[in-house]
Amino acid sequence: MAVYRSTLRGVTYTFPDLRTLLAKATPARSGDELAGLAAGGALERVAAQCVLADVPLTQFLAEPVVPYESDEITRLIVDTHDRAAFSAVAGLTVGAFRDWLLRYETDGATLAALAPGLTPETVAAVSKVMRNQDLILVASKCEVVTRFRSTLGGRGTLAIRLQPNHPTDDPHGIAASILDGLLYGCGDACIGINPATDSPARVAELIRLIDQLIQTYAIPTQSCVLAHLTTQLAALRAGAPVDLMFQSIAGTEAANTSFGINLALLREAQSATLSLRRHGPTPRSASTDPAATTTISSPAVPNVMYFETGQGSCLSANAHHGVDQQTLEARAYGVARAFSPLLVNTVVGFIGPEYLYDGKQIIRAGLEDHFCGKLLGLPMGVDVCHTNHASADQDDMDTLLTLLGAAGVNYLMGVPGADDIMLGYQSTSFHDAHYLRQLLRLAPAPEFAAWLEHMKIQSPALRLLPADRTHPLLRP
Amino acid sequence: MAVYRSTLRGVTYTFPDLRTLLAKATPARSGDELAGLAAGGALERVAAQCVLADVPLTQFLAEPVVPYESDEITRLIVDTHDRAAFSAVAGLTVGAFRDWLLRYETDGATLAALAPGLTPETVAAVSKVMRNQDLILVASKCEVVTRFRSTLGGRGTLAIRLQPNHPTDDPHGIAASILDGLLYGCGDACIGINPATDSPARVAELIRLIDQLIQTYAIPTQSCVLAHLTTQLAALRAGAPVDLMFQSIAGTEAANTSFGINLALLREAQSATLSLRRHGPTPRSASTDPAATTTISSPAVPNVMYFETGQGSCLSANAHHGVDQQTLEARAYGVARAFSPLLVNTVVGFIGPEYLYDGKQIIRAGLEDHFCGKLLGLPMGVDVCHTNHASADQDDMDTLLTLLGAAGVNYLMGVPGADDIMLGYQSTSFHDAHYLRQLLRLAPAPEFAAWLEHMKIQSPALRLLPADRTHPLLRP
Amino acid sequence: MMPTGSDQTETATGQVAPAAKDDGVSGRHDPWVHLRSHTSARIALGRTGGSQLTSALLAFAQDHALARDAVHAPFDDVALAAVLQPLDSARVLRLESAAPDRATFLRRPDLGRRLSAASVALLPVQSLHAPPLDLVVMVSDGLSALAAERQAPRLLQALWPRLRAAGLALAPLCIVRQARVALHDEIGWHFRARLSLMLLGERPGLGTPDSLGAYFTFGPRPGRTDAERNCLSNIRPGGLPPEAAAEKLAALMLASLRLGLSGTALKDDGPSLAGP
Amino acid sequence: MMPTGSDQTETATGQVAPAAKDDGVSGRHDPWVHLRSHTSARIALGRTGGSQLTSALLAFAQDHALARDAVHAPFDDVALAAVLQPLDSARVLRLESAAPDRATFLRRPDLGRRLSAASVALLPVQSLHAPPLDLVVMVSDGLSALAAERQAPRLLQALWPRLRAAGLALAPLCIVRQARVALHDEIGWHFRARLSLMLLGERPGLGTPDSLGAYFTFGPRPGRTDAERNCLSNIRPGGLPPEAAAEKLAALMLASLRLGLSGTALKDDGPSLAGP
Ligand code: B12
Ligand code: B12
Repeated sequence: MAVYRSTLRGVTYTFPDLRTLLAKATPARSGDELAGLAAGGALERVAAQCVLADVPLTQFLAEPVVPYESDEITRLIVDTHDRAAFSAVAGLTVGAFRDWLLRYETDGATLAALAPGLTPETVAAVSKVMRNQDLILVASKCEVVTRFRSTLGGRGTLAIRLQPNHPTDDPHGIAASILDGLLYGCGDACIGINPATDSPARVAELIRLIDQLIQTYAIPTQSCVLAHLTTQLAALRAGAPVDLMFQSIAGTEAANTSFGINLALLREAQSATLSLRRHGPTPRSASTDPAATTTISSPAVPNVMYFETGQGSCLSANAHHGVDQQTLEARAYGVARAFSPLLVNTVVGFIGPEYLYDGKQIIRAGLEDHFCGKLLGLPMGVDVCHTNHASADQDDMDTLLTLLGAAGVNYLMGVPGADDIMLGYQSTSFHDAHYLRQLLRLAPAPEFAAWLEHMKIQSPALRLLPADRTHPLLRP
Repeated sequence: MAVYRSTLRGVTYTFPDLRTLLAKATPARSGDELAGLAAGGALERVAAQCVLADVPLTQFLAEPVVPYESDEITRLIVDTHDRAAFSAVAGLTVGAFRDWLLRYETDGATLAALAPGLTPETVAAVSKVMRNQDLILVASKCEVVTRFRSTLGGRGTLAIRLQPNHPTDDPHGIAASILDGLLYGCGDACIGINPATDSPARVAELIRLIDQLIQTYAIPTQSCVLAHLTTQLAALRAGAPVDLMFQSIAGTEAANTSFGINLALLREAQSATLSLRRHGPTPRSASTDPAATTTISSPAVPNVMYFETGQGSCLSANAHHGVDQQTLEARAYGVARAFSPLLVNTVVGFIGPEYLYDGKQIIRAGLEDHFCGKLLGLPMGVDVCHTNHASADQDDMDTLLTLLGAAGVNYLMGVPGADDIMLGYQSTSFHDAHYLRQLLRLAPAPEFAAWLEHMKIQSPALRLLPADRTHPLLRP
Repeated sequence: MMPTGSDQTETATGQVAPAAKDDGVSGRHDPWVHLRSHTSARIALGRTGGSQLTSALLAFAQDHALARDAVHAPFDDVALAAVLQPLDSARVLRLESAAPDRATFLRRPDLGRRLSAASVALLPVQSLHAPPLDLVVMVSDGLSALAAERQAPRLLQALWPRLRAAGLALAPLCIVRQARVALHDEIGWHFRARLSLMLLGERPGLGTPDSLGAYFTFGPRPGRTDAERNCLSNIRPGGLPPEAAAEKLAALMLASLRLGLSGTALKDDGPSLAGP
Repeated sequence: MMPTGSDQTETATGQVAPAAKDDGVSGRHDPWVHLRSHTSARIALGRTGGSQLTSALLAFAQDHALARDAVHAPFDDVALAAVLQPLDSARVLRLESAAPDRATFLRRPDLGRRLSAASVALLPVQSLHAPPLDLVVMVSDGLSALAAERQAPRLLQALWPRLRAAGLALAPLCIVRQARVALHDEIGWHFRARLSLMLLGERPGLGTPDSLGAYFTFGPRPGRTDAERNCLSNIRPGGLPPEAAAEKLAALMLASLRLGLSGTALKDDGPSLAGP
């Protein structure tokens, strides 16, 4: 095993292995401190970053941070690594890889072709020697387009997941929030409910509720009820019209075990969902020809999966193997990309200050996650959020939201008034979504934009139109 | 005098006067804590914001925060207030004014017409009940265009002040930094040197150095040497070709006295500079017709002044009159707008953590200052910066830089490698400027963009072109 | 097609009311404000351009300040013990996690998952020959002391009789300061209980400072994962009322004991819980 | 017109050297790298696309970490007093501002502008009948202890003889821990000196942790403003060398005494200082 070492003004810093080096090179965050993995100070951190910049990318293939033998995610990463795609950068170190990413010539198509050649650890490593502006600029080059009923991720668009949660899963309460969101132009990424309860019957009922709305108003979007995967599967088997199959995933097998899942179960759920054939041919919108855009994932496998992640979940499950939380987060994306998801969402401030202490750490992590996911070819969204036990506020959310808009995020959350009354945290509101669309002239998914115009909800100039009680959506 | 009061969950908060109310309503920052003016906690702050939201805008005219009798800036503000322009919002409270600003109908032209009707205190007040996203969105509607040899502030442009400082004012060292900046596409806002020394002769020498470069290469930009105004005046009287007259200004008469200036001296300096008639007719660029853009300041008085400001300077001079630093900063803009400046620059993290503690406070203050200045009709630039005694780093700078780009800032600083080797602080680099132009597709000032193309420095696609040692700028 | 450029922002009347209104929002609402009767979500907030009204903004800021305070509210475990005492003739145990104070508790979830040394010493010695217990129940402030103080008594008053009626052998009720979920594995293991239930305060939400979560594990022992637990959340009057939660919990836990499992294999499905 | 889309980024050789290089930057430079002989500014850094190279980025981060440390470096005022003692037969006074520690000093400039009560007591009593002094000189760490320790001895060794030669009546040399500029008004006032000079560490820059600033006031008394002072900055070998600073300072201060003023009315203009 290699030993990593550097001398900085007479002080020698030694890092016994790659995972230690990665951890010490990570910008400061509370989770790595909690795990005892963080650098002792700014100088040790820079020393680690200097050493890391000199590590050849091939080393990440030679030295897995979690053993191949004991972790199916490592096996997935190693076994599906595309050496041919990798060859474009195989001769580079981490530092030179950053430089390569920032070249004018490295455009979206180049990055899309490279994606299967990158491992999560490589991508995490390079993010650690990048500043916020680098994470934004490189991510903004990537275009990852996915489709179900709406086409998501096209350049110049921003989609929103409508999240109409209710503490008792009351159908009227949920429907009220859905209407609110639709009338604010949100819901193109999906209408996704986190159910309070864990009952397959209730889950089926909620799926039908959304399906009904989608059918009645011909809304070009898809439904999801984010119960545990086994609960959704039970509902599906009982006949529920499941559009998207959801699951929280993490970056180690052990953490996924603590979530009650593994790759086999994910595969089973994916094929059960595919077998419903609800994705169907994507309706082409007049305004955009999706086929003309550069897409990463040729939709050989239709996009029927939705995953959520977030730095800190492995450590929280005591399943981190001495690896820093940001690298493990990238490994969760390694899981996601094996399943051609429609949506991948990092819920960046959700778990709390134990893992990301304040606004600054949340902002940095949000940009890292978005960058890493995009580089791996994933349709990244971000739940820009914070809890009430963290040192963060809506100004921090505004900041991250705006940065992600500039970075080309695929979608964000839309929660009524940014206040999730069931999950107990603050996310982004329908108004926030509209702010970002206005500021950066970002349109909804093309099919959804057409629907909004048709429904007289939003003008082609991206302005919300007045709605009165006679609006079709409000008729009893 | 009014008493301001509100009750929040049974607790009554009382604020004896408007300046106390303004201070308590300000988002947290170290300078107001140092002054003993800050709210005692989040609840008192919100209580103050709620009361402030209900204060009619007319109250700010009735209750000056610094007495009319003892402060010439208060007199300037009150005596030049344009009641006719104000009438558009005269019936509003602070909270309703925020709502009005955010309306779709409130566009750039409306805001430009309103500017003379707004007092600095009004603008500071409304910023205190606005979130970061509001500050960005409203500022992005404002377009403030000024001209000297280049036309600055047009929509879709971003100019850069080239800041080539040297610890001994060595002409070769300074010239080297200027060439570096020009070859990175920077310098359209101005080429502005902070001289290390306070000698009129040396100042004159530096002005001639820049003038020589501008003439030799026909660069559509202007020079400035940021010595004390009296030193520049001495140089001017000794025949130096002064383009722009610079001065640091603050928001109270007493603070300006501690800076060694007052309004009369500023007027004297302005007319001395105008009398040189160096501004001349603006060269029209082919790509943009400046006359076609909506401008705020009809250039009745040519733009020959350059001002710098920054929250905390009044308190630092013990001249704050119990007023919070953000309101005083807005009052400094009240001074600036009496002189039709070409450039106004808030040096937002410059003074240090005594006044803005960390990245979060710097980011917030930068957005506030930009918003307040723009609303008052000023050509706002921001020196996005931090000192080494503050808890901030380049990630915070990237964040603020990007947000300001989205907010439509007129110009930013360009310092070689972001490291000012004379002033001892970190600002933004030529690379940073280029990052932002690339990301948001922002062009340099039109005349300068044409010059960059002509000089084969930057392509019309905003990419830097390779330069070798035979480049005209590098020929000996 | 509607004309663009027009919107329905409030007219500039200067009449923006302060935020401290009962409904949490004020000013002009959207025309579908009647839908609020179905949910406490912040719907039909109204808008100016596409942005939130000042009143909504300030209401939110105020709720945020209050929720931040709620996280730090002190936990009166003595008073709670007194309230819960009558439930059981057995003495109520007052314990604490290894997190010494609130600030540490928030940053060190690992400490919240372990009992302090002093508390370990307080646990009654379990004779190896005593018949195993069915259930140990504990209550903690977790992230909201208010939740434990307000919901736990009502929930337990409804739950305890059901447990007794089912003939379960119960360990003493434990009140634990500053616990995280996994701490009930340690206590359950100590009591050699078949089932272990933790009631603790969830992270306070904006309008909901007092929401309780219930987590139970069959076969508790250190090292159990969350996949092996079941959860009932949002227990509070505006969510799942404590009495309803007690009913659900009793059914779920009895099913758990009957099936000999908990976690993802045990689904909360009203009728299906009835069992064979 | 040049073709667009081509640039001069480094070729991807994988040979990005670590940042800990002597020149602070490494990797491919811009073709005008020879201009670096004129300045320590970070020019000709090279680029990839339009962005900084990894090597430059890391060099910057490293310097930032070092500069942050420099702010907190402890000030060895005892050693400095020993070094400066030989300058003057009078005893060197060791004083401190009212800021009790470094963290407080950084956030409380007001305390850095006042002497501590203990230090006030240390000041020698000035007889009202003694002839007024011409100058009191003080040295402080200010924002950089390194600056005071490295530059003040060299500067004072060159300055002191000039002051003596000019026949000035000098107060004892004062070494003051954690002072801000305005503190020399208080000390000057106490000594009833005509002129008061403060030498103190400027905020550390990235590559310049040890830069000294000199500020003097004619007629020092509490309440003087910065407009009434003069300043010489960037005193260090790579800036204004301490010996050159001494020469300049002597000339400026003698002019100040002669003209009876300081501040914006007194300009640093080599020849014009010569006086009538
Ligand atoms: C934070 C949180 C998470 C975090 C937990 C990590 C962490 N360190 O905090 C993450 C994002 C990883 C997460 C994941 C999941 N969660 Co969750 N989570 C929450 C949330 C918002 C707050 C929990 C809380 O405050 N706990 C109190 C503190 C004091 O305890 P703690 O020890 O710090 O936290 C532990 C528990 O929260 C536990 N936990 C978190 N979620 C779940 C879910 C289940 C079923 C169980 C048994 C335990 C569990 O994990 C933490 C570490 O051990 C609640 C909603 C709410 N209002 O309570 C939902 C909630 C508990 N989660 C829920 C669900 C469904 C899940 C998932 C199963 C989703 C999925 N499809 O994969 C996953 C997997 C959970 C697992 N088996 O590990 C549901 C449970 C519904 C139910 N009645 O069963 C809830 C109620 C939200 C919802 N309605 O969607 N969750
Ligand atoms: C910070 C700073 C400021 C801040 C001071 C506020 C504050 N609280 O810190 C602000 C932005 C307000 C400022 C303003 C100006 N500054 Co200034 N400033 C500096 C800087 C970058 C650092 C000073 C430092 O570290 N001091 C040490 C700490 C420990 O002392 P302090 O008590 O905390 O700070 C006091 C002094 O710094 C003083 N101060 C700051 N600038 C100046 C300038 C002069 C001429 C004087 C007498 C005092 C003074 O103000 C502070 C509060 O009393 C220096 C550059 C450097 N490398 O040192 C330039 C520097 C001292 N400033 C300079 C100048 C020219 C000015 C201005 C005159 C510019 C102008 N045209 O208006 C104004 C007005 C100054 C005045 N008369 O009050 C020059 C002085 C040149 C010279 N040889 O005379 C310097 C060297 C920079 C430069 N070359 O441009 N400045």
